Amino acid sequence: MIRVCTDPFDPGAELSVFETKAGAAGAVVSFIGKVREAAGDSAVTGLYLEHYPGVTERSIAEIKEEAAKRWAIDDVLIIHRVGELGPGEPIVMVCVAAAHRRDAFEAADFLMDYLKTEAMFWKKEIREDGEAWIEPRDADYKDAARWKDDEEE
Amino acid sequence: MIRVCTDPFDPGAELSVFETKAGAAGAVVSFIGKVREAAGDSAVTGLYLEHYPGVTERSIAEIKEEAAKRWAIDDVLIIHRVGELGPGEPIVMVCVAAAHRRDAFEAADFLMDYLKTEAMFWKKEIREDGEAWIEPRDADYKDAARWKDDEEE
Amino acid sequence: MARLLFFGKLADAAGARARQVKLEPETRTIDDLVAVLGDEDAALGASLNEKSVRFIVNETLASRDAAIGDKDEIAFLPPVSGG
Amino acid sequence: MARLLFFGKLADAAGARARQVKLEPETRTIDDLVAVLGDEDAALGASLNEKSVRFIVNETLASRDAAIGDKDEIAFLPPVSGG
Repeated sequence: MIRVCTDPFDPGAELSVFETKAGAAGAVVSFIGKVREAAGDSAVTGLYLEHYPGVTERSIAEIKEEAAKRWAIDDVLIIHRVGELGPGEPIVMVCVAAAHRRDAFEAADFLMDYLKTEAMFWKKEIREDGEAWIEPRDADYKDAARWKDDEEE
Repeated sequence: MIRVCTDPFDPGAELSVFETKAGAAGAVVSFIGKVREAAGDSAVTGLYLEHYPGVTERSIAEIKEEAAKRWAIDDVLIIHRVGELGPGEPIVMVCVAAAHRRDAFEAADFLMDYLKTEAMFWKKEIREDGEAWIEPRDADYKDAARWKDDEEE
Repeated sequence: MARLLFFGKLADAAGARARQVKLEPETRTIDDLVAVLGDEDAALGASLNEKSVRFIVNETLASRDAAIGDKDEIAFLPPVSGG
Repeated sequence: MARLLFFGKLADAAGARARQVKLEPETRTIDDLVAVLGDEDAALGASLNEKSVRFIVNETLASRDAAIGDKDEIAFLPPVSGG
Protein backbone atom coordinates (compact mmCIF):
# COMPACT_ATOMS: atom_id res chain seq x y z
CA MET A 1 0.00 0.00 0.00
CA ILE A 2 1.16 3.54 -0.74
CA ARG A 3 -0.02 6.49 1.32
CA VAL A 4 0.94 10.14 0.97
CA CYS A 5 -0.67 11.92 3.91
CA THR A 6 -0.75 15.28 5.63
CA ASP A 7 -1.73 13.85 9.02
CA PRO A 8 0.84 12.34 11.38
CA PHE A 9 1.07 8.55 11.44
CA ASP A 10 2.05 6.13 14.21
CA PRO A 11 4.90 3.85 13.02
CA GLY A 12 4.36 1.29 15.78
CA ALA A 13 0.66 0.94 14.97
CA GLU A 14 1.44 0.70 11.24
CA LEU A 15 4.04 -2.01 11.87
CA SER A 16 1.59 -3.96 14.04
CA VAL A 17 -0.99 -4.09 11.30
CA PHE A 18 1.61 -4.84 8.63
CA GLU A 19 3.44 -7.64 10.40
CA THR A 20 0.23 -9.29 11.58
CA LYS A 21 -1.04 -9.37 7.99
CA ALA A 22 2.33 -10.73 6.80
CA GLY A 23 1.42 -14.20 8.02
CA ALA A 24 3.56 -16.56 6.00
CA ALA A 25 6.40 -14.08 5.48
CA GLY A 26 9.19 -14.96 7.89
CA ALA A 27 10.96 -11.60 7.67
CA VAL A 28 9.69 -8.03 8.05
CA VAL A 29 12.03 -5.04 7.66
CA SER A 30 10.88 -1.54 8.42
CA PHE A 31 12.52 1.84 7.99
CA ILE A 32 11.41 5.06 9.64
CA GLY A 33 12.85 8.44 8.70
CA LYS A 34 12.25 11.26 11.16
CA VAL A 35 12.66 15.03 11.14
CA ARG A 36 16.08 15.70 12.61
CA GLU A 37 16.34 18.07 15.53
CA ALA A 38 19.42 20.01 14.48
CA ALA A 39 21.26 20.96 11.28
CA GLY A 40 24.85 21.62 12.26
CA ASP A 41 24.70 24.10 15.13
CA SER A 42 21.21 25.31 14.34
CA ALA A 43 18.06 23.79 15.85
CA VAL A 44 15.50 22.55 13.34
CA THR A 45 12.08 23.91 14.26
CA GLY A 46 10.12 22.25 11.46
CA LEU A 47 9.92 20.84 8.00
CA TYR A 48 7.67 21.68 5.08
CA LEU A 49 7.16 18.97 2.46
CA GLU A 50 5.35 19.15 -0.85
CA HIS A 51 4.66 16.65 -3.62
CA TYR A 52 3.02 16.49 -7.04
CA PRO A 53 -0.34 14.88 -6.24
CA GLY A 54 -1.10 11.91 -8.48
CA VAL A 55 2.27 11.95 -10.22
CA THR A 56 4.25 11.28 -7.05
CA GLU A 57 2.01 8.39 -5.99
CA ARG A 58 2.17 6.84 -9.45
CA SER A 59 5.96 7.01 -9.57
CA ILE A 60 6.16 5.33 -6.15
CA ALA A 61 3.79 2.59 -7.35
CA GLU A 62 6.15 2.00 -10.28
CA ILE A 63 9.21 1.68 -8.07
CA LYS A 64 7.28 -0.69 -5.83
CA GLU A 65 6.60 -2.87 -8.89
CA GLU A 66 10.30 -2.69 -9.76
CA ALA A 67 11.20 -3.90 -6.25
CA ALA A 68 8.72 -6.77 -6.60
CA LYS A 69 10.48 -7.81 -9.83
CA ARG A 70 13.94 -7.74 -8.29
CA TRP A 71 13.25 -9.46 -4.98
CA ALA A 72 10.94 -12.21 -3.74
CA ILE A 73 8.78 -10.03 -1.51
CA ASP A 74 5.25 -10.60 -0.25
CA ASP A 75 4.06 -7.17 0.78
CA VAL A 76 5.15 -3.53 0.83
CA LEU A 77 3.88 -0.52 2.76
CA ILE A 78 5.09 3.00 1.96
CA ILE A 79 3.86 6.00 3.94
CA HIS A 80 5.15 9.53 3.26
CA ARG A 81 4.11 12.69 5.06
CA VAL A 82 3.63 16.03 3.31
CA GLY A 83 2.78 19.46 4.70
CA GLU A 84 4.15 20.80 7.96
CA LEU A 85 6.09 18.54 10.34
CA GLY A 86 7.70 19.15 13.71
CA PRO A 87 11.12 17.92 14.93
CA GLY A 88 11.23 14.21 15.71
CA GLU A 89 8.07 13.44 13.72
CA PRO A 90 8.16 10.49 11.32
CA ILE A 91 8.39 11.62 7.67
CA VAL A 92 8.52 8.29 5.93
CA MET A 93 8.00 4.62 6.70
CA VAL A 94 8.77 1.66 4.46
CA CYS A 95 7.86 -1.90 5.46
CA VAL A 96 8.73 -5.00 3.44
CA ALA A 97 7.64 -8.57 4.19
CA ALA A 98 9.42 -11.53 2.58
CA ALA A 99 10.14 -15.20 3.15
CA HIS A 100 13.86 -14.47 3.58
CA ARG A 101 15.48 -11.58 5.36
CA ARG A 102 17.96 -10.68 2.60
CA ASP A 103 15.11 -9.92 0.20
CA ALA A 104 13.32 -7.84 2.84
CA PHE A 105 16.46 -5.87 3.77
CA GLU A 106 17.52 -5.16 0.19
CA ALA A 107 14.07 -4.20 -1.05
CA ALA A 108 13.57 -1.79 1.89
CA ASP A 109 17.01 -0.30 1.30
CA PHE A 110 16.30 0.08 -2.44
CA LEU A 111 12.91 1.72 -1.84
CA MET A 112 14.43 4.21 0.60
CA ASP A 113 17.20 5.13 -1.85
CA TYR A 114 14.51 5.77 -4.46
CA LEU A 115 12.40 7.85 -2.08
CA LYS A 116 15.48 9.93 -1.19
CA THR A 117 16.74 10.65 -4.71
CA GLU A 118 13.94 10.05 -7.23
CA ALA A 119 10.49 10.32 -5.69
CA MET A 120 8.83 13.70 -6.24
CA PHE A 121 8.98 15.28 -2.83
CA TRP A 122 10.51 18.61 -1.94
CA LYS A 123 11.53 19.39 1.59
CA LYS A 124 12.23 22.73 3.21
CA GLU A 125 13.98 22.74 6.55
CA ILE A 126 12.93 25.54 8.89
CA ARG A 127 15.85 26.32 11.19
CA GLU A 128 16.50 28.86 13.86
CA ASP A 129 18.92 30.50 11.42
CA GLY A 130 16.58 30.48 8.42
CA GLU A 131 14.91 28.23 5.86
CA ALA A 132 16.51 26.03 3.25
CA TRP A 133 15.27 23.69 0.55
CA ILE A 134 17.06 20.39 0.99
CA GLU A 135 18.69 18.44 -1.82
CA PRO A 136 19.96 14.86 -1.63
CA ARG A 137 23.45 14.48 -0.17
CA ASP A 138 26.21 12.98 -2.30
CA ALA A 139 25.88 9.88 -0.11
CA ASP A 140 22.23 9.57 -1.17
CA TYR A 141 23.13 9.59 -4.89
CA LYS A 142 25.92 7.11 -4.21
CA ASP A 143 23.53 4.82 -2.34
CA ALA A 144 21.00 5.01 -5.15
CA ALA A 145 23.68 4.25 -7.78
CA ARG A 146 24.30 0.86 -6.16
CA TRP A 147 21.11 -0.48 -7.72
CA LYS A 148 21.92 0.83 -11.20
CA ASP A 149 24.89 -1.55 -11.37
CA ASP A 150 22.43 -4.35 -10.68
CA GLU A 151 20.27 -3.31 -13.60
CA GLU A 152 23.13 -3.72 -16.03
CA GLU A 153 23.85 -7.31 -14.97
CA MET B 1 18.72 -3.11 25.39
CA ILE B 2 18.89 -6.89 25.11
CA ARG B 3 16.01 -9.10 26.15
CA VAL B 4 15.72 -12.87 25.96
CA CYS B 5 12.17 -13.70 26.96
CA THR B 6 9.77 -16.61 27.13
CA ASP B 7 6.65 -14.44 26.85
CA PRO B 8 5.37 -13.17 23.50
CA PHE B 9 6.24 -9.57 22.60
CA ASP B 10 4.42 -7.02 20.47
CA PRO B 11 6.73 -5.68 17.72
CA GLY B 12 4.58 -2.63 17.02
CA ALA B 13 4.54 -1.59 20.68
CA GLU B 14 8.30 -2.19 20.95
CA LEU B 15 8.95 -0.07 17.84
CA SER B 16 6.75 2.73 19.20
CA VAL B 17 8.75 2.98 22.40
CA PHE B 18 12.07 2.64 20.57
CA GLU B 19 11.46 5.22 17.85
CA THR B 20 9.94 7.73 20.27
CA LYS B 21 13.06 7.48 22.47
CA ALA B 22 15.29 7.82 19.39
CA GLY B 23 14.70 11.55 19.28
CA ALA B 24 17.67 12.98 17.43
CA ALA B 25 18.28 9.86 15.33
CA GLY B 26 16.89 10.49 11.87
CA ALA B 27 16.76 6.83 10.86
CA VAL B 28 15.28 3.76 12.55
CA VAL B 29 15.53 0.31 10.98
CA SER B 30 13.74 -2.68 12.45
CA PHE B 31 13.77 -6.35 11.60
CA ILE B 32 11.21 -8.90 12.76
CA GLY B 33 11.69 -12.63 12.24
CA LYS B 34 8.60 -14.79 12.62
CA VAL B 35 7.86 -18.48 12.89
CA ARG B 36 7.15 -19.64 9.36
CA GLU B 37 3.92 -21.48 8.70
CA ALA B 38 5.22 -24.24 6.44
CA ALA B 39 8.46 -26.10 5.77
CA GLY B 40 8.29 -27.42 2.23
CA ASP B 41 4.97 -29.25 1.97
CA SER B 42 4.59 -29.74 5.71
CA ALA B 43 2.74 -27.32 7.99
CA VAL B 44 4.78 -25.96 10.90
CA THR B 45 2.78 -26.33 14.10
CA GLY B 46 5.30 -24.78 16.45
CA LEU B 47 8.87 -23.96 17.37
CA TYR B 48 10.89 -24.74 20.47
CA LEU B 49 13.86 -22.48 21.22
CA GLU B 50 16.49 -22.80 23.89
CA HIS B 51 19.50 -20.73 24.87
CA TYR B 52 22.38 -20.77 27.37
CA PRO B 53 21.18 -18.33 30.04
CA GLY B 54 23.78 -15.71 30.87
CA VAL B 55 26.24 -16.79 28.18
CA THR B 56 23.86 -16.07 25.29
CA GLU B 57 22.97 -12.62 26.61
CA ARG B 58 26.62 -11.75 27.16
CA SER B 59 27.60 -12.80 23.64
CA ILE B 60 24.80 -10.66 22.21
CA ALA B 61 25.98 -7.72 24.31
CA GLU B 62 29.45 -8.17 22.81
CA ILE B 63 28.19 -8.17 19.25
CA LYS B 64 26.13 -5.09 20.01
CA GLU B 65 29.36 -3.38 21.13
CA GLU B 66 31.01 -4.55 17.94
CA ALA B 67 28.19 -2.99 15.88
CA ALA B 68 28.58 0.26 17.82
CA LYS B 69 32.29 0.31 16.89
CA ARG B 70 31.66 -0.29 13.19
CA TRP B 71 28.76 2.09 12.62
CA ALA B 72 27.66 5.47 13.98
CA ILE B 73 24.54 4.25 15.76
CA ASP B 74 22.63 5.80 18.64
CA ASP B 75 20.59 2.97 20.08
CA VAL B 76 19.98 -0.76 19.65
CA LEU B 77 17.17 -3.03 20.83
CA ILE B 78 17.41 -6.80 20.53
CA ILE B 79 14.57 -9.06 21.64
CA HIS B 80 14.72 -12.84 21.24
CA ARG B 81 12.05 -15.34 22.26
CA VAL B 82 12.86 -18.71 23.78
CA GLY B 83 10.56 -21.58 24.79
CA GLU B 84 7.51 -22.62 22.81
CA LEU B 85 6.23 -20.49 19.94
CA GLY B 86 3.32 -20.87 17.55
CA PRO B 87 3.26 -20.26 13.77
CA GLY B 88 3.39 -16.58 12.80
CA GLU B 89 4.66 -15.48 16.23
CA PRO B 90 7.62 -13.08 16.29
CA ILE B 91 10.86 -14.84 17.30
CA VAL B 92 13.29 -11.99 17.08
CA MET B 93 13.29 -8.22 16.72
CA VAL B 94 16.25 -5.94 16.11
CA CYS B 95 15.89 -2.14 16.07
CA VAL B 96 18.71 0.29 15.29
CA ALA B 97 18.56 4.09 15.48
CA ALA B 98 21.17 6.24 13.74
CA ALA B 99 21.64 9.69 12.27
CA HIS B 100 21.96 8.22 8.76
CA ARG B 101 20.02 5.39 7.23
CA ARG B 102 23.01 3.49 5.82
CA ASP B 103 24.41 2.99 9.32
CA ALA B 104 21.03 1.87 10.63
CA PHE B 105 20.45 -0.58 7.74
CA GLU B 106 23.92 -2.12 7.87
CA ALA B 107 24.04 -2.48 11.66
CA ALA B 108 20.60 -4.16 11.72
CA ASP B 109 21.67 -6.46 8.88
CA PHE B 110 24.93 -7.32 10.68
CA LEU B 111 23.17 -8.01 14.00
CA MET B 112 20.68 -10.34 12.31
CA ASP B 113 23.45 -12.26 10.56
CA TYR B 114 25.11 -12.70 13.93
CA LEU B 115 21.89 -13.81 15.60
CA LYS B 116 21.33 -16.35 12.83
CA THR B 117 24.80 -17.91 12.76
CA GLU B 118 26.62 -17.13 16.00
CA ALA B 119 24.28 -16.35 18.88
CA MET B 120 23.64 -19.29 21.18
CA PHE B 121 20.10 -20.26 20.36
CA TRP B 122 18.88 -23.66 19.25
CA LYS B 123 15.63 -24.04 17.42
CA LYS B 124 13.52 -27.13 16.87
CA GLU B 125 10.77 -26.97 14.29
CA ILE B 126 7.68 -29.00 15.10
CA ARG B 127 6.03 -30.00 11.84
CA GLU B 128 3.10 -32.14 10.90
CA ASP B 129 5.60 -34.69 9.61
CA GLY B 130 7.89 -34.65 12.67
CA GLU B 131 10.41 -32.55 14.58
CA ALA B 132 13.77 -31.27 13.41
CA TRP B 133 16.53 -29.20 14.94
CA ILE B 134 17.29 -26.35 12.55
CA GLU B 135 20.79 -25.34 11.47
CA PRO B 136 21.74 -22.19 9.58
CA ARG B 137 21.26 -22.38 5.81
CA ASP B 138 24.29 -21.93 3.54
CA ALA B 139 22.84 -18.52 2.69
CA ASP B 140 23.03 -17.55 6.38
CA TYR B 141 26.74 -18.42 6.60
CA LYS B 142 27.34 -16.57 3.33
CA ASP B 143 25.51 -13.51 4.66
CA ALA B 144 27.52 -13.59 7.89
CA ALA B 145 30.81 -13.92 5.98
CA ARG B 146 30.21 -10.53 4.33
CA TRP B 147 31.21 -8.80 7.56
CA LYS B 148 34.39 -10.84 8.00
CA ASP B 149 35.80 -9.27 4.82
CA ASP B 150 35.17 -5.92 6.46
CA GLU B 151 37.20 -6.95 9.50
CA GLU B 152 40.25 -7.60 7.39
CA GLU B 153 40.17 -4.18 5.76
CA MET C 1 -4.40 28.49 -21.35
CA ALA C 2 -1.52 26.29 -20.21
CA ARG C 3 -1.10 25.51 -16.52
CA LEU C 4 2.41 25.90 -15.13
CA LEU C 5 3.38 24.23 -11.84
CA PHE C 6 6.47 25.15 -9.85
CA PHE C 7 7.74 22.96 -7.01
CA GLY C 8 10.11 23.51 -4.11
CA LYS C 9 12.59 26.34 -4.58
CA LEU C 10 11.25 26.99 -8.10
CA ALA C 11 7.92 28.06 -6.55
CA ASP C 12 9.89 30.56 -4.48
CA ALA C 13 11.64 31.77 -7.67
CA ALA C 14 8.34 32.02 -9.59
CA GLY C 15 6.54 33.65 -6.64
CA ALA C 16 3.73 31.09 -7.02
CA ARG C 17 3.09 27.34 -7.07
CA ALA C 18 0.89 27.62 -10.18
CA ARG C 19 0.27 30.01 -13.07
CA GLN C 20 -2.19 30.07 -15.94
CA VAL C 21 -0.52 31.40 -19.09
CA LYS C 22 -1.54 31.90 -22.69
CA LEU C 23 1.09 30.16 -24.86
CA GLU C 24 1.79 32.03 -28.10
CA PRO C 25 1.93 29.78 -31.19
CA GLU C 26 5.70 30.32 -31.47
CA THR C 27 6.21 28.86 -27.96
CA ARG C 28 6.55 25.31 -29.22
CA THR C 29 8.84 23.58 -26.69
CA ILE C 30 9.73 23.75 -23.03
CA ASP C 31 12.93 25.53 -24.06
CA ASP C 32 10.82 28.21 -25.77
CA LEU C 33 8.65 28.57 -22.66
CA VAL C 34 11.69 28.90 -20.38
CA ALA C 35 12.98 31.64 -22.70
CA VAL C 36 9.64 33.49 -22.49
CA LEU C 37 9.59 33.21 -18.68
CA GLY C 38 13.23 34.34 -18.55
CA ASP C 39 12.43 37.42 -20.63
CA GLU C 40 9.86 38.44 -18.01
CA ASP C 41 12.03 37.51 -15.00
CA ALA C 42 15.73 36.88 -15.54
CA ALA C 43 16.21 35.31 -12.07
CA LEU C 44 13.40 32.81 -12.72
CA GLY C 45 14.88 32.07 -16.13
CA ALA C 46 18.26 31.32 -14.55
CA SER C 47 16.61 29.01 -12.01
CA LEU C 48 14.71 27.13 -14.73
CA ASN C 49 17.87 26.80 -16.81
CA GLU C 50 19.76 24.97 -14.08
CA LYS C 51 20.81 21.55 -15.34
CA SER C 52 19.22 19.75 -12.39
CA VAL C 53 15.70 20.98 -13.29
CA ARG C 54 13.35 18.37 -14.72
CA PHE C 55 10.10 18.86 -16.61
CA ILE C 56 6.77 17.12 -16.64
CA VAL C 57 4.20 17.63 -19.38
CA ASN C 58 0.73 16.26 -18.64
CA GLU C 59 2.06 14.10 -15.80
CA THR C 60 4.86 12.51 -17.87
CA LEU C 61 8.58 13.32 -17.66
CA ALA C 62 9.64 15.32 -20.70
CA SER C 63 12.88 16.69 -22.14
CA ARG C 64 13.62 20.35 -22.81
CA ASP C 65 12.78 19.99 -26.47
CA ALA C 66 9.40 18.37 -25.78
CA ALA C 67 6.52 19.92 -27.71
CA ILE C 68 3.96 21.80 -25.61
CA GLY C 69 0.59 23.35 -26.38
CA ASP C 70 -1.88 25.78 -24.92
CA LYS C 71 -3.92 23.09 -23.07
CA ASP C 72 -0.98 21.40 -21.36
CA GLU C 73 0.00 21.14 -17.71
CA ILE C 74 3.73 21.82 -17.51
CA ALA C 75 5.59 21.25 -14.24
CA PHE C 76 9.08 22.44 -13.28
CA LEU C 77 10.88 20.20 -10.78
CA PRO C 78 14.01 21.11 -8.83
CA PRO C 79 16.09 18.27 -7.34
CA VAL C 80 13.82 16.15 -5.16
CA SER C 81 14.36 15.50 -1.46
CA GLY C 82 11.98 12.98 0.01
CA GLY C 83 12.36 10.57 2.88
CA MET D 1 31.45 -33.00 40.50
CA ALA D 2 31.53 -31.37 37.07
CA ARG D 3 28.35 -30.11 35.51
CA LEU D 4 27.77 -31.03 31.87
CA LEU D 5 25.28 -29.11 29.75
CA PHE D 6 23.92 -30.35 26.43
CA PHE D 7 22.04 -28.06 24.05
CA GLY D 8 19.76 -28.65 21.07
CA LYS D 9 20.16 -32.00 19.37
CA LEU D 10 23.02 -32.91 21.74
CA ALA D 11 20.52 -32.92 24.63
CA ASP D 12 18.47 -35.42 22.62
CA ALA D 13 21.64 -37.51 22.09
CA ALA D 14 22.59 -37.34 25.79
CA GLY D 15 19.02 -37.97 26.92
CA ALA D 16 19.26 -34.96 29.25
CA ARG D 17 19.98 -31.22 29.22
CA ALA D 18 22.36 -31.52 32.22
CA ARG D 19 24.39 -34.15 34.02
CA GLN D 20 26.49 -34.12 37.17
CA VAL D 21 29.57 -36.30 36.71
CA LYS D 22 32.63 -37.16 38.76
CA LEU D 23 35.70 -36.44 36.60
CA GLU D 24 38.52 -38.92 37.20
CA PRO D 25 41.98 -37.32 37.54
CA GLU D 26 43.04 -38.75 34.16
CA THR D 27 40.16 -36.88 32.42
CA ARG D 28 42.22 -33.76 31.84
CA THR D 29 40.78 -32.22 28.66
CA ILE D 30 37.49 -31.96 26.80
CA ASP D 31 38.81 -34.58 24.39
CA ASP D 32 39.34 -36.97 27.32
CA LEU D 33 35.80 -36.29 28.56
CA VAL D 34 34.29 -36.90 25.13
CA ALA D 35 36.18 -40.24 25.01
CA VAL D 36 34.76 -41.21 28.45
CA LEU D 37 31.22 -40.28 27.37
CA GLY D 38 31.71 -42.17 24.09
CA ASP D 39 32.80 -45.30 25.96
CA GLU D 40 29.48 -45.26 27.85
CA ASP D 41 27.37 -44.37 24.79
CA ALA D 42 28.91 -44.70 21.34
CA ALA D 43 26.12 -42.72 19.64
CA LEU D 44 26.59 -39.79 22.03
CA GLY D 45 30.35 -40.00 21.48
CA ALA D 46 29.83 -39.76 17.72
CA SER D 47 27.55 -36.74 18.14
CA LEU D 48 30.07 -34.96 20.38
CA ASN D 49 32.88 -35.71 17.93
CA GLU D 50 31.17 -33.92 15.06
CA LYS D 51 33.38 -31.10 13.84
CA SER D 52 30.60 -28.54 14.19
CA VAL D 53 30.33 -29.05 17.97
CA ARG D 54 31.70 -26.23 20.13
CA PHE D 55 32.60 -26.29 23.81
CA ILE D 56 32.22 -23.86 26.65
CA VAL D 57 34.08 -24.23 29.94
CA ASN D 58 32.85 -22.00 32.75
CA GLU D 59 30.99 -19.76 30.32
CA THR D 60 33.96 -19.22 27.97
CA LEU D 61 34.47 -20.83 24.55
CA ALA D 62 37.17 -23.49 24.76
CA SER D 63 39.00 -25.78 22.34
CA ARG D 64 38.98 -29.58 22.48
CA ASP D 65 42.33 -29.65 24.23
CA ALA D 66 41.21 -27.21 26.95
CA ALA D 67 42.01 -28.36 30.48
CA ILE D 68 38.98 -29.21 32.63
CA GLY D 69 38.56 -30.06 36.30
CA ASP D 70 36.01 -31.56 38.62
CA LYS D 71 34.39 -28.22 39.57
CA ASP D 72 33.85 -26.99 36.03
CA GLU D 73 30.71 -26.36 34.04
CA ILE D 74 31.25 -27.83 30.58
CA ALA D 75 28.74 -27.14 27.81
CA PHE D 76 28.40 -28.92 24.46
CA LEU D 77 26.97 -26.76 21.68
CA PRO D 78 25.68 -28.03 18.32
CA PRO D 79 25.40 -25.52 15.43
CA VAL D 80 23.28 -22.61 16.61
CA SER D 81 20.06 -21.48 14.94
CA GLY D 82 18.66 -18.27 16.32
CA GLY D 83 16.59 -15.56 14.74
